[in-house]
Amino acid sequence: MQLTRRGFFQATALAFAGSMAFELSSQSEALAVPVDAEWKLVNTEEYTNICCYCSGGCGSIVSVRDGEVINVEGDPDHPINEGCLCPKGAAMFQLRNVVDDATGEIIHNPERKTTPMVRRPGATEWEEISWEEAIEGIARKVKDTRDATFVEKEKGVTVNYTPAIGSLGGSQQNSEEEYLILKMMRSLGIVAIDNQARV
Amino acid sequence: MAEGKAILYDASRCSACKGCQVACKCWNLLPSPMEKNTQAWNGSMQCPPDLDHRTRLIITFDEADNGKKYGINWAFGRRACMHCTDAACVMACPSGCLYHDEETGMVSFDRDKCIGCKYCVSACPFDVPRHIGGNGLFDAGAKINKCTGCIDRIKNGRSPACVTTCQPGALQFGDWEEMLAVAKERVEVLKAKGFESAQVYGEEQVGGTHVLHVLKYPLEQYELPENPQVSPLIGAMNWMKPILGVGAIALVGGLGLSFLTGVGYKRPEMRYDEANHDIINVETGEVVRHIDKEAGER
Amino acid sequence: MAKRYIQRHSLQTRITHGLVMGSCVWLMISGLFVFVPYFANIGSGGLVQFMRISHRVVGVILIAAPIISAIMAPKGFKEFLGKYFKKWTPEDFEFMKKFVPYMLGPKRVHMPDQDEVKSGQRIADGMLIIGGIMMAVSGVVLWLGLSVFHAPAGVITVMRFVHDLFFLVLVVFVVAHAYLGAGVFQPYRKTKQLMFGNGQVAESDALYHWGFWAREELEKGDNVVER
Amino acid sequence: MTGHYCDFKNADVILTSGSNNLENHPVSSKWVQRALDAGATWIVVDPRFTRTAAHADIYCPIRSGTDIAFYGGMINYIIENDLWQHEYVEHYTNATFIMEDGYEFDPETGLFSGWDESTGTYDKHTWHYAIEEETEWDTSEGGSYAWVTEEGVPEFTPPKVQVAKKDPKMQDPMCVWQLMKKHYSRYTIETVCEICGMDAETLEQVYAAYAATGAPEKSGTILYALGQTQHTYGTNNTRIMTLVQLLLGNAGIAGGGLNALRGEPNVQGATDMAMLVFDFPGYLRWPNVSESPSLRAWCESQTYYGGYYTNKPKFMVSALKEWFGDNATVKNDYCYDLLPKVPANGGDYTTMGTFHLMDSGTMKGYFAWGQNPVVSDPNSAFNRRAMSKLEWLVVADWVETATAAFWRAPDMKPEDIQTEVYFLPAALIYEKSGTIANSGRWLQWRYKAADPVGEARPDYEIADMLWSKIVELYEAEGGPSAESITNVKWDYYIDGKIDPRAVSWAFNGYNVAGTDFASGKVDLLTGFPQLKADGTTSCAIWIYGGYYNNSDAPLDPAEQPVGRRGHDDPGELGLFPQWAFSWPANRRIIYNRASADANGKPWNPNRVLVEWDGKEWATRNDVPDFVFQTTNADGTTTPVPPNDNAFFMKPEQHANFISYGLADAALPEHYEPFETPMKENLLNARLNSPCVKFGDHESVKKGDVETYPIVATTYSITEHWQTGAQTRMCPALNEVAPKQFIELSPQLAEEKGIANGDDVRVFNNRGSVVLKALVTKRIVPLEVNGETIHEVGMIHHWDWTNMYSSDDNVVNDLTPNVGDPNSFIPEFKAFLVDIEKA
Repeated sequence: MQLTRRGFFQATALAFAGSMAFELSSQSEALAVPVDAEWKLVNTEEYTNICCYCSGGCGSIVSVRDGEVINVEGDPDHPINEGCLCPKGAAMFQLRNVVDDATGEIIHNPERKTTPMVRRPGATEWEEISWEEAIEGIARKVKDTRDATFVEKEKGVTVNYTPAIGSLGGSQQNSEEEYLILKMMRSLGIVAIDNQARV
Repeated sequence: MAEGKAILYDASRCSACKGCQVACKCWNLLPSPMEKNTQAWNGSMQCPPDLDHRTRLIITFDEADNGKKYGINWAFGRRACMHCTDAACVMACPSGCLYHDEETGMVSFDRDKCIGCKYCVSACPFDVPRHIGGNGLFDAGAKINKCTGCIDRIKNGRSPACVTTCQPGALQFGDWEEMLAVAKERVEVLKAKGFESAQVYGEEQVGGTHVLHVLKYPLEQYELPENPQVSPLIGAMNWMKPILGVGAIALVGGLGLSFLTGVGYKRPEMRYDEANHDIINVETGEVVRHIDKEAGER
Repeated sequence: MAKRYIQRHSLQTRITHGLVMGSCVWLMISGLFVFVPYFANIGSGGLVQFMRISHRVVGVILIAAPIISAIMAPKGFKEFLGKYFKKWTPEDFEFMKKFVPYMLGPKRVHMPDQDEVKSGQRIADGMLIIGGIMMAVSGVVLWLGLSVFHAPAGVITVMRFVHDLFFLVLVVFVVAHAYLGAGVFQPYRKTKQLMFGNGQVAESDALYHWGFWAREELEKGDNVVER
Repeated sequence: MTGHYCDFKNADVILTSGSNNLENHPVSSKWVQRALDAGATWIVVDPRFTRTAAHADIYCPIRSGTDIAFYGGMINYIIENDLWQHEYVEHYTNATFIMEDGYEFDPETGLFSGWDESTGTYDKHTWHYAIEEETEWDTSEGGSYAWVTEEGVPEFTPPKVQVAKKDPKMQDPMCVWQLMKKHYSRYTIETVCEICGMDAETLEQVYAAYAATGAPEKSGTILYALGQTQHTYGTNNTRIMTLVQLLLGNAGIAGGGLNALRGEPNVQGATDMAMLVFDFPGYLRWPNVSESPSLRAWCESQTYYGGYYTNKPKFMVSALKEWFGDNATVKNDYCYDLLPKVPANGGDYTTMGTFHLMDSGTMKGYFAWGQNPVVSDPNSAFNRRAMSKLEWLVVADWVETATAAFWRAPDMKPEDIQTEVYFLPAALIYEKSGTIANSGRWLQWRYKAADPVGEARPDYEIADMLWSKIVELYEAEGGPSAESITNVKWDYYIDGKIDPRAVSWAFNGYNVAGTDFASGKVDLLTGFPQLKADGTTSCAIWIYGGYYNNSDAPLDPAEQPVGRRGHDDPGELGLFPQWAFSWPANRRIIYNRASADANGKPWNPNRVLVEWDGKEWATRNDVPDFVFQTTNADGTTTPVPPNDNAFFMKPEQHANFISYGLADAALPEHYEPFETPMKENLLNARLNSPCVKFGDHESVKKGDVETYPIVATTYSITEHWQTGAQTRMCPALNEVAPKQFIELSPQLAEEKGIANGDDVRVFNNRGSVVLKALVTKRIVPLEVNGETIHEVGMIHHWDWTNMYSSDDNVVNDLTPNVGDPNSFIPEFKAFLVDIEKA
């Protein structure tokens, strides 16, 4: 039995091919490689990803069956981490799914919040709301705050900024998201834009 | 000499990040405490402090003086199933739940077969096996939990989860002989660097273990027994079963013979005449025997 | 003419014996599910789990029954001990000498008279008692040492050995006891009445088995029943 | 990073200082171990004996915050012992350049020339070179800068090309070399030990081992992280390491460089993308009031006279085209005026400053996108109180962070807090697709694996929903400078849905004429050399040019450079040029011209990045980071023979020892941390850096050594991450590290009557927290200037939220909210506390 990295990659090459093309093709069960009926990852599709902790850029493979994440582990073909992950990276599976200590069942991580919420002024609890309510509420507040504080000119120079709104964060997002957030914030005239690079 | 596969743990490369502990949990879907703040602080980086029913693998920490002005000898160790060739747990296991995987030499288990007797716990010279469930007096439903060597992964072309995840290459997986050679070579390098206590652990112990260690510092700094032994009683108990089988057959045979010799046995009905101290055949009325009380007969 | 019987065992004795016997048999059977790999693998685990738990519950009965019985009748218990632990007579030795030939030739070999408890009985039952005590002690240590407490591995191993060894011993003596006590052995027919009937032994059988005792009892007459 | 993770294996000596790389960048362990296996020496300099230090060949303790003294001593040692790499320094650095008259550093005042006490800033006139002559750009037809006059290019006056005076022999007392030599001559071994606290023997051992990489064929790499940057002089900490690397010829070579191990998965991307007050995507400058009120002013102030940044107008105009689309024309200055201008007090809008603005009522609304400043920023108790004055707060995250839940902190009364807080549930990393940049500048693609749980959504969808709503409001209602909003190009839709791939097209750049996002037709540029300043090209971030350039399969990241998975490794240096894409232009090791001598011959034949064979740069294992050929009008190329312009992102194209780039020093100079156990600075007359940012704010409540005699530092452990919001949500990680602790030496523990495992109260003027004691011999008291200084270290991964593991004590309640004047990064790594048994 030869357990090289290559061997593993060949075994799953088809699955990778599937994951590469996922945006083009519908997710196809046929692309998954059945190995052994008892095998935990039997009939899973595999998608490559990059770790969400330090900036090492370690590759990971997310195995999915029937739309649910079955396993996350290092990508053995990734030249930086060669399949290895630190404790945080190795726990990425648990961001979504955990084994319930009480029942042994695999459940969605109950600590995660998956519904928009609002905490009203003076309230002691959160209130679950719809996305529409959340977006409408925020957009209204943004506009009101911006319009009330907007500075168009300062000493004859067109400055077009508001000092009253700040936006923090971005190192957790993908670059495309960073750009969209940046573009939105800057276009609103926001100066106070910062991210984790500042700490 | 052991054969098959081995996990090599090179303590001199281990960064004690515990990635292996976590990868083991995630691959094997082992739970962790979820009730708020239930874990106590034990004043050490070694968490949990020992193997427990949820935990098959821990990294151990030990601090010792290095005799220099700065720094210490900080030993990182690995504590998990050693996958012994002479595996006491397998010998002790009555249900065949624990077994040697022939191809790899890993000591794995079939959880469905575990009857929760915990004989493996007392047999293991490394104090490794733990059980999920079955706490309390009646101990119902306890199921073995220990490192399986991830033979599911091995059979499907991957290394064990702990090995796969190890960033510094402290954990390696391969043929036993090859891993031993790597370990020995590493010990030479360490000795050349001045780590005089560097040694291979697992080559000779209990028939050769399928987890080999390269130790950087003296053995006392690791939670490994100096001379792990399989208790002779474990072997003796295994001899007892055939003895019982043979004994039982012999006994039944003997008794059967005895029975046959007794078939057709009859004895006349007797009665006792306490006045004359005579035992009398009821049918014939004949005195069969006289108890001579005066002569001291009872 | 009415037949005479001697009341040999009280109701309490018979109940105690019944409990001990039943639990012993159950313990042996349920124990096999840990002891014998074949049994340990029967079913999907539920059966074995049931057996293991019942082993503990029944183990409690085995231990508790004689203790409660002794507490209820301390005098009887003392007498009971006296009967077992007494000086051996020449007849006792002779009995033992002739035991194997007798078992293989009861029609030809004749046994000497015996007291209330035959010397062979003393050995066999004594082994059952000692074995029972050893099983009880090792069993309790194993049980608690693996569930509630975390006993040292060495202690557990020794106790396992003891438990296994005396299981072996008990199998031999229980089977032998049953062979004789239940009257499978032809000369012993009807003795099962003593523990599973009214506890009375017919005069003729008593004279055969326990000559000394039978005659004493018949002479005393206290325990003699006629019907 | 100038290199990347795999490159560590090429080092002969690795120096880890200000980083605990095995714990906090665990993948580095793989590559450091490879170097060690190949015979490298590893030096770890750290106040604590960490899991990293446990593997080092040489461990050297240091008092927190004294790195400039440590490295200054190393520079002095290298120069005194003639261990520097002569050819490298003479050819590729500004050592030979002569400084403007009047440049000086005066140890008697602790100040450089140009200090203005009234403003608290330097006039940096004297920090420039003495100029020999000035010439003009050739903007005539056929000239190098003919593009300046082309149609569509905004009008601006090109900069004057400055030729500095030089002394090739480096003897002139005003040449950079002599000034630097003099500057660091004060940093003797004895003085350094007095300041830093280690013994001379260990220090010399470190210096000797590292200075050995001054041999031309030897490489040394420095791994650093927040231990260097989180100081009131953090930028100078990083600069002085650069100086060491330049002296030893370690920059631009395989196994060398200055490698910042960055702490967040895409902090490199966020920095690239300029999610920072002063920056514009691609390391350009965001328009500001003083320098660049107009596009013309921007071009004139930002465009370099030499080097690659002569092209800045191309980058800016292309970016404006991307920002505003068809609305941007040369006539309206490409809508430049619609962008906000950073006001003169721009520094006040950086993270720490925003809390001051909240406190004063200026800032009313706040977004936190996956960041948790209530726990991660210094003086967090003050921050919490400041936040309670906000009118509204929006938090997008995976869990209820302490920032989202600031109003229910243990010391808060929710009833009194009028802030409306929105929580938006975000998708996990594997529930969405997109690009991520690692510390080595590798751009890699993440593939979505599963739909988000519940109603969680990717941040790009959240941004799109919010932006669309805002645009709708402004189109309906109008408002001040509404065109700033309504003129924005926001067409990143594929099949009618917001899609990161369309944003990737914008990153890569495209020809405006052949592109229409709406119809899915894109004419992607091959790379940033194609960018133009005339409005015909569009590119959001020039440095990403070429990373997603396959117009044949614009929808498939796997068919793009970013999605490559090749393992070719030319030179076996771990460069992996066929794996993903490294900005800029897929260069894996930047400044790689410096890997070869003045004649283009590699310093080390086994570590060849580029090589001149006499006719051309024939060997190019890495993409050259210099002008190695020119393209002729007919499309053919002409090789450019070796020259000394190894650092072509600088106007003078030479690496800088003395530089005018920073606000607080022309050459890194040792100052004490804002809160220091020292009564005086042993190297100059000034205790603290003259430019400490926010030191005067009333919330800081500076503590002194009499009241708080113990030096404290904060850090992460490998089992948890940052504020713990992410890692405490993983039960397995709580299990391997369940509690917040303080590490202290047995000596201090005995003095304070504390036993291992006890609760310890740690306090100063800003706050008080109770932590678990970890008493360990790994921490040693240091002898500093004749006194014993105790140091303690605290991890900071807990707050009052989380259903598995929480703690009402927030360690950053203790840290001072003061920062570096360049980076505005707070001083988390050295401050004063006292402790007692709780």
